[in-house]
Amino acid sequence: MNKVVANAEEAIKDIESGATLMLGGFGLCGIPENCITAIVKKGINNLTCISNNAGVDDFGIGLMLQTKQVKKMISSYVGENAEFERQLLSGELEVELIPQGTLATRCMASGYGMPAVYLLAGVGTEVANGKETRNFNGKDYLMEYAFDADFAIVKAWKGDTMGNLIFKDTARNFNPLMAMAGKITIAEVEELVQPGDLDPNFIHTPGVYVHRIFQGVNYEKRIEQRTTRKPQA
Amino acid sequence: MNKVVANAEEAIKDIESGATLMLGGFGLCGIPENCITAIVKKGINNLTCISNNAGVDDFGIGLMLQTKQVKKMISSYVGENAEFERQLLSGELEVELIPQGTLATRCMASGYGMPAVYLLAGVGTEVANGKETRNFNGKDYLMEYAFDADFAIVKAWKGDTMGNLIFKDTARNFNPLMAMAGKITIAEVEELVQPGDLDPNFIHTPGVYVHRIFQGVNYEKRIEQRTTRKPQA
Amino acid sequence: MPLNKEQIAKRIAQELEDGFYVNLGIGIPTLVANYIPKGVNVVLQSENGLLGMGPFPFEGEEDADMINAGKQTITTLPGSALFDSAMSFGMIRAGKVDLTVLGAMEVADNGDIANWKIPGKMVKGMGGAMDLVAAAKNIIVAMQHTDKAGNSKLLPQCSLPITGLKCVKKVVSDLGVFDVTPNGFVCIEYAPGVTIEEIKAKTAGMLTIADDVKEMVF
Amino acid sequence: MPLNKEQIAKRIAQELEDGFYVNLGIGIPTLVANYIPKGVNVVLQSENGLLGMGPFPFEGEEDADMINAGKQTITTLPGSALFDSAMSFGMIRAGKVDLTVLGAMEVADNGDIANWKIPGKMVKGMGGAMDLVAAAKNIIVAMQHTDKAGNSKLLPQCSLPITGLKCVKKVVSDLGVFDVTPNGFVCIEYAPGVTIEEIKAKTAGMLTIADDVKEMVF
Repeated sequence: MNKVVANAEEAIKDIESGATLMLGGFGLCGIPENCITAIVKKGINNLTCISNNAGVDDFGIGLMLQTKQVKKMISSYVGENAEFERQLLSGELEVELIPQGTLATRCMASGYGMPAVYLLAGVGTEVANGKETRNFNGKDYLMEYAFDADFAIVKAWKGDTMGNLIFKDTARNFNPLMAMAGKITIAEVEELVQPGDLDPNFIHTPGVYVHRIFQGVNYEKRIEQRTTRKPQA
Repeated sequence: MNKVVANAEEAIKDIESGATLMLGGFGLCGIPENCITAIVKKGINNLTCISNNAGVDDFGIGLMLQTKQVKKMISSYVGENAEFERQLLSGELEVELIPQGTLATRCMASGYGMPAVYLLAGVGTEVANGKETRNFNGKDYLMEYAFDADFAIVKAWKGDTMGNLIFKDTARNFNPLMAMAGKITIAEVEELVQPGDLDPNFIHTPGVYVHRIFQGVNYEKRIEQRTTRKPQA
Repeated sequence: MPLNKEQIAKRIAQELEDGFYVNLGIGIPTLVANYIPKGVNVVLQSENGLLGMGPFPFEGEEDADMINAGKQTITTLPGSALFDSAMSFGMIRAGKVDLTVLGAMEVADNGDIANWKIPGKMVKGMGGAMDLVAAAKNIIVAMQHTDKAGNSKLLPQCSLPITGLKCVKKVVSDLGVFDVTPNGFVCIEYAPGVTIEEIKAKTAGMLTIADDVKEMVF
Repeated sequence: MPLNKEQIAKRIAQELEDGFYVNLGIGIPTLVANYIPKGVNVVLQSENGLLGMGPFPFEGEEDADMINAGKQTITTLPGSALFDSAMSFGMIRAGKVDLTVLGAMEVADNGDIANWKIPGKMVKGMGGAMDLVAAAKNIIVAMQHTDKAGNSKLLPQCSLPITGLKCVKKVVSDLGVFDVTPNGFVCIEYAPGVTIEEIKAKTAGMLTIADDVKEMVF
């Protein structure tokens, strides 16, 4: 039941070109920095990446865009990334945009074995094109399919060797949802602990959903919008 | 934002005969003991109760059955209750049986604003009667509707005055799911604390789902099957 | 004189009721938090996964793990709760969040909203906007009444790609406050110094002036 | 001689593989936990909301808040995780639990199972049985081969109300081990002292004897 691998390189060693990857995080918050670095180093390409955002030019998934490893991005918001824009406009990169809550819920549906759910977002918009619409109690909903990926790559705050994960603050975001939706789920953690070190009452992702785990190193945890206030006099 | 009421009597004071109630708990584990006592005392009847089980003869929902307050039970398992059996066989009590995971998921669907989900349980059985069956990826699923109630009554371990809840051990069970599914959600807690006393990272039920909260008293927490082992020599 | 952004935010803040759970979008809506009336306690939701959003951190106390949906560093407050993005949109869809305030490029007189895409320009994505407009039970739009060329943004129908249908309940623009009703926009307040004639001239959508229309009071 | 309950459990325990997540039903399946082979680490799931179910507590250490799906007091182990009932069945439906062991009143030779209701008797409900049989990816049934009157419980089709369709992968009865295949039951092992003739006589469903059928070894 020990799911520990040595590092990011080992965790991703069987990801091949053409794979579909889910990557946790919201903006640059809670992203699997070590695995992204390892994927860049490994040089695989033609990847389909499902992630709420696409990083910035020189951090996060932006690094995989610089090396042209990404064939298609499936995201809800892809701003703040010049190289992304260049590749999109030149036709090098495909993009599928999905409402943020729909993206989140489709991951959860996968982890809960629900093949489809009905959601409100996008009714009457171009997002609804080709989707089944159904009325419940006087409201129209879109049928949305569960979403999985060959590999889900998430970043947690702490995890134990059995794969149980906890997340910190808003770095939780999509991470526990994607952790449930990977055929293979890889978790990198800031602190790898022993079974029994995490309170079983407060596990966010039960280990059953996690296949590989390792302690990450050198987290940069870059801040995208540093907003502060002055101390009051 | 203070959601605190004095006690169970005050929490349930506007529940009237004929209401539909969800009651958290699995067996006798994690049941809202104080509210059940108050409902018995209040003497309302013709209640529809949604709860995984129906208690035992002299505890839990069994107490509401003794006083003939329940018109209909919606549950997954109703064994171990002689009065229940008598009322059922005499036609005094209606029963609707729902698979346990379906019951749980229909509550969650309500709390997540999903009007319907597709679930596997019951395909090909009498549970499927009258339900829409749909095939996804070669498997048949039943369409199941979200489930709500006039009042959801749950029992938590700790809660703060803003309604944030945490549960202990397997007393969690249906409680956080039903807490999301009440038009009015009432939480009784073993320990009522101040905002800031609970770690925001480890809230099971965010306060937005809870309308009334109070500190319960005199918890009996009866054990249904006391199984133990001898200390090793 | 038309309202500035702070005044729009201040006017919207008057819509907050004690005990409300509120989601504030990026831009002017964010400013609403600065004008919450005294005695009114609201809980701010950030759709990336937080209830109980606090102010920006003091300098030096920023935490990369604690951001809002605009990716700004923020703080929590006593009683905050954190959760994943599915639960976050779940509670919005389930009608647990009382009010959503967001910006718009266009609003139609039937409540349709367009705020995510301009054909011919780089499309950055809808983020949570489509979820919010489709699911929130009460939506107030904060916006400029006209574009830079002076064209009305309160329209008979949206010309830009739709974000959501028939969802906006109220618009607070730099010129006034408008309820969205079955009879189109109803002007219930005008900004100090703005005339009804100006509002009529700058509103392309169906517009009625309320019998009891009054000057906005801050 | 036919197996007793403990032996049935012991034989099923041989099906456990290192690293398996396993859900054990009430009755004989619960006993499987007592015979997990040395060197095989499994995590037991209890569908009321626990991964990593430990043994019964020591006397005096029972906690009403810590029970299994059979409502027995239990304990956790290092590495346990607790969750609500929706996630519990969610992980089963999503195929994350490797093996489910449960009892049955009848199994048909196409894998149909009946184990929740006897017409004319008080119906207690399906509990989690319908979810488990419909959703688990690998189901082994632990059962007596015949009822008290000697009638086969391995049938061409179930006579009792169905719990789930075509879901049972293997049956371990007091007489032997049977794979459920497109060609019906295939006997791959017989209990020590039980003859193939007896198995044939007591199996009403379609039955094949495997070429390499062998006596069960514990």
